[in-house]
Amino acid sequence: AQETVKMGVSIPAATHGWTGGLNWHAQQAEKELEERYPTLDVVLVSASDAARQANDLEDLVSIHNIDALVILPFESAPLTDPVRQVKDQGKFVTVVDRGLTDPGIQDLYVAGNNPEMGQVSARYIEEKLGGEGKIVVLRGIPTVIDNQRVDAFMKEIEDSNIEVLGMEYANWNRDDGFRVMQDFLARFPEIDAVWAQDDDIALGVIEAVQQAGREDEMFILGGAGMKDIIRRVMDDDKLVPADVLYPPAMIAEAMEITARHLVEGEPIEKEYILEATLVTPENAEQYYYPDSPF
Amino acid sequence: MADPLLSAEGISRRFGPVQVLFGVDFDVRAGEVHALIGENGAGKSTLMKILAGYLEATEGTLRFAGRPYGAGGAEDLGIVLIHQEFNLAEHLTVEENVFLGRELRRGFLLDRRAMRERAHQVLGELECPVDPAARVRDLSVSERQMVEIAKAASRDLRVLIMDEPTAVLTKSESAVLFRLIRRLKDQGVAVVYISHKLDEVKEISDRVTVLRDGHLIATQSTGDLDQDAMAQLMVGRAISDMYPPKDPPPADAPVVLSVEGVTVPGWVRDASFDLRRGEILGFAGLVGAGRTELMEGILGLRRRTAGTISRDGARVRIRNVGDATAAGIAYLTEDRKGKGLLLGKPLRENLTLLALGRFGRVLIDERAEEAALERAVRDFDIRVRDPGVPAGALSGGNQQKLLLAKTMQVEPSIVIIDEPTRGIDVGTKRQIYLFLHDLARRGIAVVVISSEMAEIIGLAHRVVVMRSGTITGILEGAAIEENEIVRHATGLKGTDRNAVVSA
Amino acid sequence: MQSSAPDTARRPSAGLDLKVYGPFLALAALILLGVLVNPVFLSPGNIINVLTRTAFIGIIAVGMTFVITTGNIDLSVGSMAAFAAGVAIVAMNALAGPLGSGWAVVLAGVAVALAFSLAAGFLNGILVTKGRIEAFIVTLGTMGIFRSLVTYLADGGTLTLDSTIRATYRPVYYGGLFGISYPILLFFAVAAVGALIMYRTPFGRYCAAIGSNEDVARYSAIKVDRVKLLAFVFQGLCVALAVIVYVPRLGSASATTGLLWELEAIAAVIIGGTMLKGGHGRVWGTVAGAVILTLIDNILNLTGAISVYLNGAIQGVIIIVAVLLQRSGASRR
Amino acid sequence: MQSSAPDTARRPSAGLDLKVYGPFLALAALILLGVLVNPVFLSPGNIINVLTRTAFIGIIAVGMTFVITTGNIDLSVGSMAAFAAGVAIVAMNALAGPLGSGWAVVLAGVAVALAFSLAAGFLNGILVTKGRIEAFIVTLGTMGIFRSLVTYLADGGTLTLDSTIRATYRPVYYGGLFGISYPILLFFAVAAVGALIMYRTPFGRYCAAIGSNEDVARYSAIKVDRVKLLAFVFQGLCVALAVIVYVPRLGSASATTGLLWELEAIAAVIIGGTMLKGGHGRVWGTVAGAVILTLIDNILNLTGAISVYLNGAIQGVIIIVAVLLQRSGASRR
Ligand SMILES: Nc1ncnc2c1ncn2[C@@H]1O[C@H](COP(=O)(O)OP(=O)(O)OP(=O)(O)O)[C@@H](O)[C@H]1O
Ligand SMILES: Nc1ncnc2c1ncn2[C@@H]1O[C@H](COP(=O)(O)OP(=O)(O)OP(=O)(O)O)[C@@H](O)[C@H]1O
Ligand SMILES: [Mg+2]
Ligand SMILES: [Mg+2]
Repeated sequence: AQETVKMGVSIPAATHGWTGGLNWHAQQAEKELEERYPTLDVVLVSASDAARQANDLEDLVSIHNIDALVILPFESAPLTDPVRQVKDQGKFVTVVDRGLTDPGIQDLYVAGNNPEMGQVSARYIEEKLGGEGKIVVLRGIPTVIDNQRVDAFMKEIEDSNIEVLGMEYANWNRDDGFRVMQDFLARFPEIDAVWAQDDDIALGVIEAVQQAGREDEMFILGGAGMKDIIRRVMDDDKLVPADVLYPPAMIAEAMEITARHLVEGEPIEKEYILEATLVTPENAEQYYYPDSPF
Repeated sequence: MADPLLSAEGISRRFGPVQVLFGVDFDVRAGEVHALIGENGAGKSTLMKILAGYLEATEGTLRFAGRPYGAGGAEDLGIVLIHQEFNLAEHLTVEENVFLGRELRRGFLLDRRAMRERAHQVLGELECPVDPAARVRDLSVSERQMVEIAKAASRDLRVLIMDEPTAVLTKSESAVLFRLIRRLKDQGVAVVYISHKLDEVKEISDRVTVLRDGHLIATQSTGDLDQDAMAQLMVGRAISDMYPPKDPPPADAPVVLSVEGVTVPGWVRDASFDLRRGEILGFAGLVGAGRTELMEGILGLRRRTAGTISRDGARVRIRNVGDATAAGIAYLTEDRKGKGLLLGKPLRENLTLLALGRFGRVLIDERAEEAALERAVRDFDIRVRDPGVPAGALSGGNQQKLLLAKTMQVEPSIVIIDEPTRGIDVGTKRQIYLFLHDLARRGIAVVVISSEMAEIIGLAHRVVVMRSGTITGILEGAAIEENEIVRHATGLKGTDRNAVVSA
Repeated sequence: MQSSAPDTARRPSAGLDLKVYGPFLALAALILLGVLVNPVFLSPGNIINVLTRTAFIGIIAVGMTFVITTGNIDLSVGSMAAFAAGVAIVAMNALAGPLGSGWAVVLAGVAVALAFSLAAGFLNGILVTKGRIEAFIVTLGTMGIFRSLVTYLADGGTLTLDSTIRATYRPVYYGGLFGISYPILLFFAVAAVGALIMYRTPFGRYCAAIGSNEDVARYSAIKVDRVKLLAFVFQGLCVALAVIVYVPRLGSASATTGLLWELEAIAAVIIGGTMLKGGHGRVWGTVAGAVILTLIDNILNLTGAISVYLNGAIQGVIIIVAVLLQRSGASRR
Repeated sequence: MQSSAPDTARRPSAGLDLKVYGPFLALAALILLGVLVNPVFLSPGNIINVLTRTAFIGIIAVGMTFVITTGNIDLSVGSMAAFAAGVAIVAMNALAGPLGSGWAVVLAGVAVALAFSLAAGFLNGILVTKGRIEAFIVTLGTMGIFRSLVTYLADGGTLTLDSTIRATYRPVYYGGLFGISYPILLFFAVAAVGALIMYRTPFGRYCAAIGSNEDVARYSAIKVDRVKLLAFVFQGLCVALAVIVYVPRLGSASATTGLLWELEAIAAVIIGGTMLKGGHGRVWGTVAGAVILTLIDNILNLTGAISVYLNGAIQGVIIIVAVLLQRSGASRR
């Protein structure tokens, strides 16, 4: 019989909607891959902060003695070194979404593109507003990801007449989205658009706007591709005319590719960049997964 | 003879390895006051806690009106114990404490007015001026004791057990208490009364039971005993002359401590006195006179707004107990449980806490501590079978001894002792008097605050009398006698400060 | 300790009075600040929003006041809320078939939320009293348990209430009487009842007595364990009530629902003048404390002035200053 | 109060003994569990890993033991750590120019971390003692302050240590003596010193005295405020030491660094048998508590079996059971 191959998967714990989706897709992929490849053993661990994720990497190597690692780093910088250590022990390393500070480490990079996500969002808002208007921005949790998105966004609208009235952290969380938006609404008599950057936040924002009865005044752009939002886009809801994809499913894709490479020895290219697709009523159907929790 | 309302047969109790009660029989009849006396650690409180259901007896049976009852039932039978150690919730108000566990209510809600009125009335009967809405933690020990009594008195009583109620009371308050006891007696309540003050026992009780080292020594009717007989039964030997002969220091003895115009806001106004080397200076006064507060002011434990303090003629700044200790002044608080001892900590840690610096600057020399503890147990005759127990496990009197030992650890040249013999048995009392006497002879200056007139008269070379915050007189020589002191304490005499009265 | 701080000894009431009024002074000061920052602050809309938001934490904090008064603490309230909300949503979605999407199903959901929260509170209480474990540990444990149960329930994602049921339920958060939203009304109802229980019933006194000195309480024939247990159950009830007005707001629960609510609730209680060590409960103070916390947040959002990064710092400073203000007041007396 | 509880008074030694040994029993039980789950558990590699990562929380928890023993609490340690780490990194990167990337610059960084943590601890201490504010509130406030200062410092992102300096600094985490990593050595050094201070020096006694009855402490010539202040400063020192071994590991600090460490540290202390009310400090117990907490994580990783969502639940259960085990032991006596 063929000796089994062990693939360790390390991801952030489900601390907000997107990571929740991430966990779900990872577990789906685990089940499915282990069925497809009897010789493959997937070990999935999730960590609630960078330090813990580093711990998990140590454990995956020292205890489970994995052959390959698929990691979605909590944060880029702090995990670069721990991942390098895994690499140095001759493991195959797949990095997902957040690039390490030293790209030399990874054998495979499956990336969502945060700057692009900000860019696409900015472009959409810019043209929908015809190049000028007042908007508010709700940011995520203070992290590199959030910065990349916001910086790209700001850079994109730099030379337009779009004015950013206010910016607050909403921690990729519905309640905070609701809270912050309520206050924005109280503070600004006139808002043309809201960039919520994330669909969880967006859902909170929607409620706040509806409560204030100002649906017709503005539109909201979220991000990620949560089913409820895609649904609204499909039913072309004026308040949520579009969404920008940043699918948590990318983890499944990464696991899949890695597994195929490990078991079937299928050749791979070094990078798979999933570009941040703009979802509009036209193409919404194809991105709608009703049975995903996310 | 009426048969007993409450009776205990063959009560034994052990705490882990140590047995503290050995098959003790005890009973009390309705309408009788039965006094229980014995040395510190004899087992009085333990026995009473068993009667009142706070402790289980290891062996023996309890009967109420002939029917056996268990620890649980005591409360409902109307058996109430006034603890030797305070048993009040400090954060709660007087009224809340008095009714704790048996609040008066209207429907679901508390009937607060009724309770306030009732509390007011009970406290009134006890002639205790405290406001039912005051927080217990703001009261003095004496007031707390009165609140305890009020708490007990406000219940429908069948048996009232009082464990050294007068230890923290002054004469006048005790008189009030006695009136209460007599009234209860007439109502057919059975009263058990523990005290080390044998004159009180003689005055109030009908029968006396004596415990020694957990054994029943005798139960006799009070009429057949005089105080010396009682003392002899307690201690097992005769006790002669309580107080050693005074030998005051020479008139030209140097003044070691001189207090000028000290004012403690809310408590003491413009108090001044001198303390000479080798002198025992007594402080007399009624509760609230502010003696404690004056001393605490001097020690920097309370805010002073005016006044200077000099050691050996030189002014010293005393902002806290640390400074005082550095100046060779030590203070023994009247509030043993609240400010004196860490009841949860072992004897050793309590003993050395004040003088810890002397047991190694960097690391504590635990061997030295052990040695100190052995010495203290010997010198102060602390009765404890297992030195490992926490201070809270000591009998009341033995806690007092431990506190005294703790205070002396800093080898002060000035000792201020607030209520030195509070809760101490006659035998040990005498030891302590000798000890103080001896300190003075060794040239140490001693201040004794006491609410026991006899103690002041028997010990002090000079007596400072205070009344509601001011010093009303300083008595010397023959002037040190009861009437004179009372007159000053009650304001009948001497208000011009530092009028030195002698005869 | 602070108890017989010598200088307070003579005037028993003073210190306490300030513990009572302090939080309200702080609140007033904060309102003043808000007005200065941005006049919109006083607009009825904003006031209603803020108070409505306060409701969750506020209601939970009222329960917390009792737990803390007995000398315990409950770290699990946040995840308990998430858990109850999650279970209620699942139940309602499941029952939508048989019961339709009318009030029947909503009431069923409410019942489920109540049942679970009360059970959770009971669990905490039993472990603390019978298990004789520090409340801190017990509730730290149950915090983790409830939290991950809801994560499990939601498959890591979000549990969303069926939109038709939501439509029925929605008014419970967004509707109101005479322009005052139901959550606010519930909040003050709970506070009023809480105050009544704390100050006017034996139970309230027993909580304080136990927190102040457990032995004394026991000697006074108070069923200490039962009272503590009841306090935790009451906390559970309050959580349930908070959940009942929380669910209709966004109609969803997830792993992040109620994150750190425990900290806010405890902070509200302490800012309100209740002592963390127990022995003293101030229900109205807690209400003030809760409002203070939301106000800080609201005021920060109303001013664009400061870097978003510094919000936390300013919050911290305001909290400390607010309390410092009370204390210094106390010593001035 | 608890001190005078007659029943505890009666068998003082027994209760204490178990408070002392309980945590170690729990630890032993947990190790057994680990071995059963997966023999690899006992491999030197794994042991070293676990202990090394315990170091951060463990060192901080030793400081926390003192703060809690005095009857206070410090919620700010987590963000204090993040802050100190951030400042140290910024300083090192800045000094790389003048000092090069050798040990000189690392030492400078260490010095900065120390300075800031000590200052932070001092701030907490002063606010608690001079400001007479509940430690809970003070440190809740400073927690927010430090946290958002580091966010500000990092512009919401991550502060990363210059890689060449990192290269120099790295061995401090990954290197060691005789196969025992430096963090472990430091951890046990700190614990040993902490134990010495707690059990053998006047300061330790004073902390316990203050925690059990502040009045008695004051009447016993103890400078209460100074001792409390020192406890907070010592906590700061411990945080600094933790940071010094943390930075070389991840070489960065961000808004999320040290999140919830305070909770873990406190849990470690309480699991270790120290009373939250103060008066009793058990340094070695704290060490055991810290190890227990990391072991739980590690054991969960040993088995790929359970759904990742349930980790929290299992952690919770284990914590409670571990402590329950101690207590029930106590009652058996
Ligand atoms: N909880 C306890 N654990 C261990 N020993 C105890 C405990 N309580 C009391 N003892 C011991 O029992 C003995 C009797 O104590 P008790 O308090 O009954 O004496 P007492 O007669 O009341 O003395 P006093 O007159 O000083 O109050 C003492 O030796 C005391 O040390
Ligand atoms: N007339 C009064 N006005 C105010 N307080 C009073 C009065 N009478 C009694 N007190 C109470 O008595 C307490 C002072 O009693 P305390 O016993 O400390 O006085 P003292 O002079 O030290 O006498 P002793 O040393 O006998 O206790 C104060 O705390 C106060 O609460
Ligand atoms: Mg006694
Ligand atoms: Mg006095």
